[in-house]
Amino acid sequence: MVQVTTGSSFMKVAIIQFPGSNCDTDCQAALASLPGIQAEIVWHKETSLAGYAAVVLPGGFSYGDYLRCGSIARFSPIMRAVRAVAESGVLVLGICNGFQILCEAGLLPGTLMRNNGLLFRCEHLHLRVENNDSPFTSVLHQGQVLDIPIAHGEGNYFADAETLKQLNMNNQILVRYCDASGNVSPEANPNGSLENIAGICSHGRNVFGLMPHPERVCDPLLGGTDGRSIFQSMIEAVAKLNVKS
Amino acid sequence: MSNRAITPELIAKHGLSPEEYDKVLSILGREPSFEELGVFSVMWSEHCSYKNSRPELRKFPTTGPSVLVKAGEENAGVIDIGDGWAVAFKIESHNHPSAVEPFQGAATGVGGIIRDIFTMGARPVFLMDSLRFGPIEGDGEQAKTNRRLFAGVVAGIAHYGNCIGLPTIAGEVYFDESYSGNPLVNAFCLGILRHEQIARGAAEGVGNPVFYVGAETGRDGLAGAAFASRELTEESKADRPAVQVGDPFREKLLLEACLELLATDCVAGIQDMGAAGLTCSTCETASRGGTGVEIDVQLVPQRAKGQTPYEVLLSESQERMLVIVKKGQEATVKQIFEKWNLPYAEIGKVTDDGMMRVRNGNEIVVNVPARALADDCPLYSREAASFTPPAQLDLATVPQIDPETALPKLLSHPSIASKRWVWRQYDHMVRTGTAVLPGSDAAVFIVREANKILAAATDCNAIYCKLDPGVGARIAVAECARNLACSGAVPIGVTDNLNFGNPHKPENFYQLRAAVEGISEGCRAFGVPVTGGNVSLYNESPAGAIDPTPTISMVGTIADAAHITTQYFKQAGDQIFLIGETGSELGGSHYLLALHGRKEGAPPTMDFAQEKAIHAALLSVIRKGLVQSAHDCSEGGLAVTIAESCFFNSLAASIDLGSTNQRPDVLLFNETQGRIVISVKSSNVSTLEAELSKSGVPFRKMGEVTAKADLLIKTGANAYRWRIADLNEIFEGAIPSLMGG
Amino acid sequence: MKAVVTVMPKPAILDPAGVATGHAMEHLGLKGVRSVRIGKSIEIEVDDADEKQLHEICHDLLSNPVVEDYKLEILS
Amino acid sequence: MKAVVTVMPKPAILDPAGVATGHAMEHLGLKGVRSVRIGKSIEIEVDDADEKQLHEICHDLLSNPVVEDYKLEILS
Ligand SMILES: Nc1ncnc2c1ncn2[C@@H]1O[C@H](COP(=O)(O)OP(=O)(O)O)[C@@H](O)[C@H]1O
Ligand SMILES: [Mg+2]
Repeated sequence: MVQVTTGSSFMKVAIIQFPGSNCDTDCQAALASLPGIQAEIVWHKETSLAGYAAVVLPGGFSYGDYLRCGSIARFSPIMRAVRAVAESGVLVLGICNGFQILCEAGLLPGTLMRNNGLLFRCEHLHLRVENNDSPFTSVLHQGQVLDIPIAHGEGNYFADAETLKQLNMNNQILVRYCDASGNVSPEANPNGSLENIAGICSHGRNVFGLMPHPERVCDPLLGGTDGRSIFQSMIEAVAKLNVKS
Repeated sequence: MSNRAITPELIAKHGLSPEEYDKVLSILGREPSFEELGVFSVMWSEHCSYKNSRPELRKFPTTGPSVLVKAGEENAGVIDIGDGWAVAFKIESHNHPSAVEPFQGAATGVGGIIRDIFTMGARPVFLMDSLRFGPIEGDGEQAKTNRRLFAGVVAGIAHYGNCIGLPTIAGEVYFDESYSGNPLVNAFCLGILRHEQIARGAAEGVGNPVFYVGAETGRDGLAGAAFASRELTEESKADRPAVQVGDPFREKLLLEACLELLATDCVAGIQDMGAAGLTCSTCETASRGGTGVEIDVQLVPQRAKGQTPYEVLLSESQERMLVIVKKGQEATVKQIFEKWNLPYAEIGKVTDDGMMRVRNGNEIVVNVPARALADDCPLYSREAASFTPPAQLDLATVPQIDPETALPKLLSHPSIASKRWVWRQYDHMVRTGTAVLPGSDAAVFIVREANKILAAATDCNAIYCKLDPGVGARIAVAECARNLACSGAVPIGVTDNLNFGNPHKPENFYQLRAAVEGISEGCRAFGVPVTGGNVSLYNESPAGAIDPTPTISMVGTIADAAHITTQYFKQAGDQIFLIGETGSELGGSHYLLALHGRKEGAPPTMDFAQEKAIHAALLSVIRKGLVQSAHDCSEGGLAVTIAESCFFNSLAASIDLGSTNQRPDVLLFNETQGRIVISVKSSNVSTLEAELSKSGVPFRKMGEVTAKADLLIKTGANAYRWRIADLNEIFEGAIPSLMGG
Repeated sequence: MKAVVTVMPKPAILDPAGVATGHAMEHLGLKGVRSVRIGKSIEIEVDDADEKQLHEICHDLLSNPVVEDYKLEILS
Repeated sequence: MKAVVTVMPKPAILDPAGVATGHAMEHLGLKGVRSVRIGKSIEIEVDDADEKQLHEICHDLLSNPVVEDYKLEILS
């Protein structure tokens, strides 16, 4: 099902570079610090993602985020390919602006509105792992608390009631904002997101969008390594698929 | 040429003095055209020519073995950091535009300084900001305006920096009456490059084509450079259309395109269009190259219809660059601009006649010798008032306030309170290099691609500068260096932003001169060059001049990641030491200002020899792995420093200052320089004491870090106690509650 | 062809910017502010386009149907 | 009382959002997009206010006269 270059021990990851992406090289460096990953930047005008086992839509301000975050990027040429590989089961991870683009493109339900406090917020905060039955959270355990920073002005997750019900029923909500001891409370909600939602996956579970930035906590010198678990889960998920195929 | 008559009124409107106009006549040997008058006007504005400050700026130490590009040679200085890597950094003001339109004024200030850095061929890696506003407390109209300016400026910096993807990792914010109506917005950018990547802003190679790239030219900020050099008066409201709008998205594309372009071998010279736009960039590149440049305004990409040559030449539209391309390489250049979707045009060529020549199609509208235009502006040595150093404060006139009351008040003073409300709006982590986030003494940034660790801080206590400008400037340099030392860094260079009032007033000119001399002395003492900077004069509102504010930004390097140190106590049981000696002066202190409403007395003294010895001693014990935390004493004195060290990890301290015959308020809140509070594991205490004794600096054990609820400070028979959680809440809550969340 | 597109948050959606602006208006002395909603107004000048095309643009690009409604007015 | 305030960037002022959106519209197949300008549309419901007061609010709070123009329409 998934096309991965066999015989190579590398998992090839594409990091999409839109005009205005600015966490692309951060993601590349974070991924490169993990063994077994080859991370390549792919320009948004490309049209194929053949050969990549996973795709990352990094953070930033694609097209300046001018009209609405992610609203213009979703029409970039590469997005056709992203949609195609997502439908074929390839792992797609959208971080921050990447999450916004995935929502705008309809690859994930709902949308990200302006923070209810109206200000951009950059800070370390905590996430509770709500579900580890996904290729992005498999090395974590349910209820585990991660310290991963956010940096966004529009991360207020919203979906209509029916969608929200579906997300809960299908265990698509993978992480929620919480306090240091894991309580999901209104005080721990940095932006007004419904039910403290910080990240959701698709119905098929292979597309994951999250507002916090795991790539920023992959080095003990930079305030922690909790972000690695997300990438680690992806590596393991791809490795399993390779064994199967 | 435009046939508009050159009247004395028109000349005056262009801000040229009769003497300057005579010089124009003698350079040209004829009357200037209207366009030429505009060109002279902006090139000879204070902002571009430094005509009032240049003789002073020559006093700065600018050389040294690590200096690769000197101050003033190019857009920013460049300093070697080893292994073939270098940094380019600079600070720049956008005070007047920010007073008129805080959001766009601050945003375009950030955009401008970023362009200065990538013009050098460097990849920008981080930003800092130094801000001053009038008081933000209360319901008065002025307080409301000050809050609006503060909120707008911070949002503007956040907008530009966050969007372009550069972390703002440090800065400072002070609030004082003198900035009501005239806020200060100084932005700093640092970039990294290989030695061989240094790009020059010179028009080299006769016949080479001149390219324009970036945003289309509109009528933005028309004559803004001249505008920045005038006092802010009621009339400047009429200058309102002189506001530029920044487009960080375009700048991000321009940045990537220019760096990609500079990595090829196609570029003979490159120059950003900052203040004075196209005029300044053509004239300066020609002057630096010893060549001439000829351009045609009709070829310039334009946003608005029907712009005159005058408007195109003087427009300050943002996000534009001038690139001198090696002949024959045009195709590669075009390909890169097209990839990044940037408007561009070939607008002229390099000539050999030394002239800056501007055509409007077939007509020549400007024909001026470039070098004379760039360099021959009359320089002024203004009159400096004589200065009597202020008398020491008479302590008898200062009623004692109970420290238990005073400390919370100090911690809630907006100048001392936590600036989290500010830096939380800045993405301070993008580019994944920020090892010490804002909030500690100096920020620390790891440059991954170069495997180097940098530290940076920006400081200026303008109260000291107001009371004694020379001493204040010396302290600003020392405090920066001290903040770097506390983070484990050794300074490598300084950039400064001289913010002053109208230099025609002798007392203001004295302040400028004394500050430059004080900075020079400080830089010599620490052995660091001034790599560049910026001068902003005419910072006055109807109420008078601002307090002199010579902002210092200092960059340092840290040899080993193990040396990175923060100001926060790490664990209960660690022992607390004070390095340096506490004096008894309260002059210029925030205690005197915030609790007694007085800005007077003599500021603390600055002994560079002692200061240097203390930094060296601190660094040596940091490098030996003995130091858990280090935090210098600045505004608010010892008690504020100790409280701040408690916060981050929710610890407390138990301090005993022994018996002294000093007043407790003096002891706890005076601002004697050269003091650092450190904490040390108990097991390391004897080693530390031995090391510090060897270095000969004064130090004393003060107490220990505790996990208790209260901060306790004893002096002789007195004991003071504060709930640390309360202090923390006051410190963190002060600015958010004034700004409405 | 000239058109104006107005994009507003759907009635059921909380609009914190609108709420904050409403408070600020009361602070400035306006009494009984019941509601303030902030949306976008987009002026378009295009050489040729038919209404259907413009509706598509409004739906796909200019508004986010999850949380916003749009109104398209063709002026000339 | 109901009112709608439209706040637009002044004609001479750069509107980066409009420019980016215009490019996107062309990308989506619209031909000859001459100009796109993006401003705000603000719907206000207030118990009582006179027109003068509203103009003041528009000038002082809702728009930034340095870079924006506003239009006030009173609906009822
Ligand atoms: N405008 C700002 N932007 C970013 N960081 C800031 C800003 N203002 C203050 N900070 C950060 O807050 C901390 C305290 O600042 P300050 O009180 O000026 O420190 P110090 O007295 O040690 O110089 C520092 O880490 C500083 O970098
Ligand atoms: Mg300090």
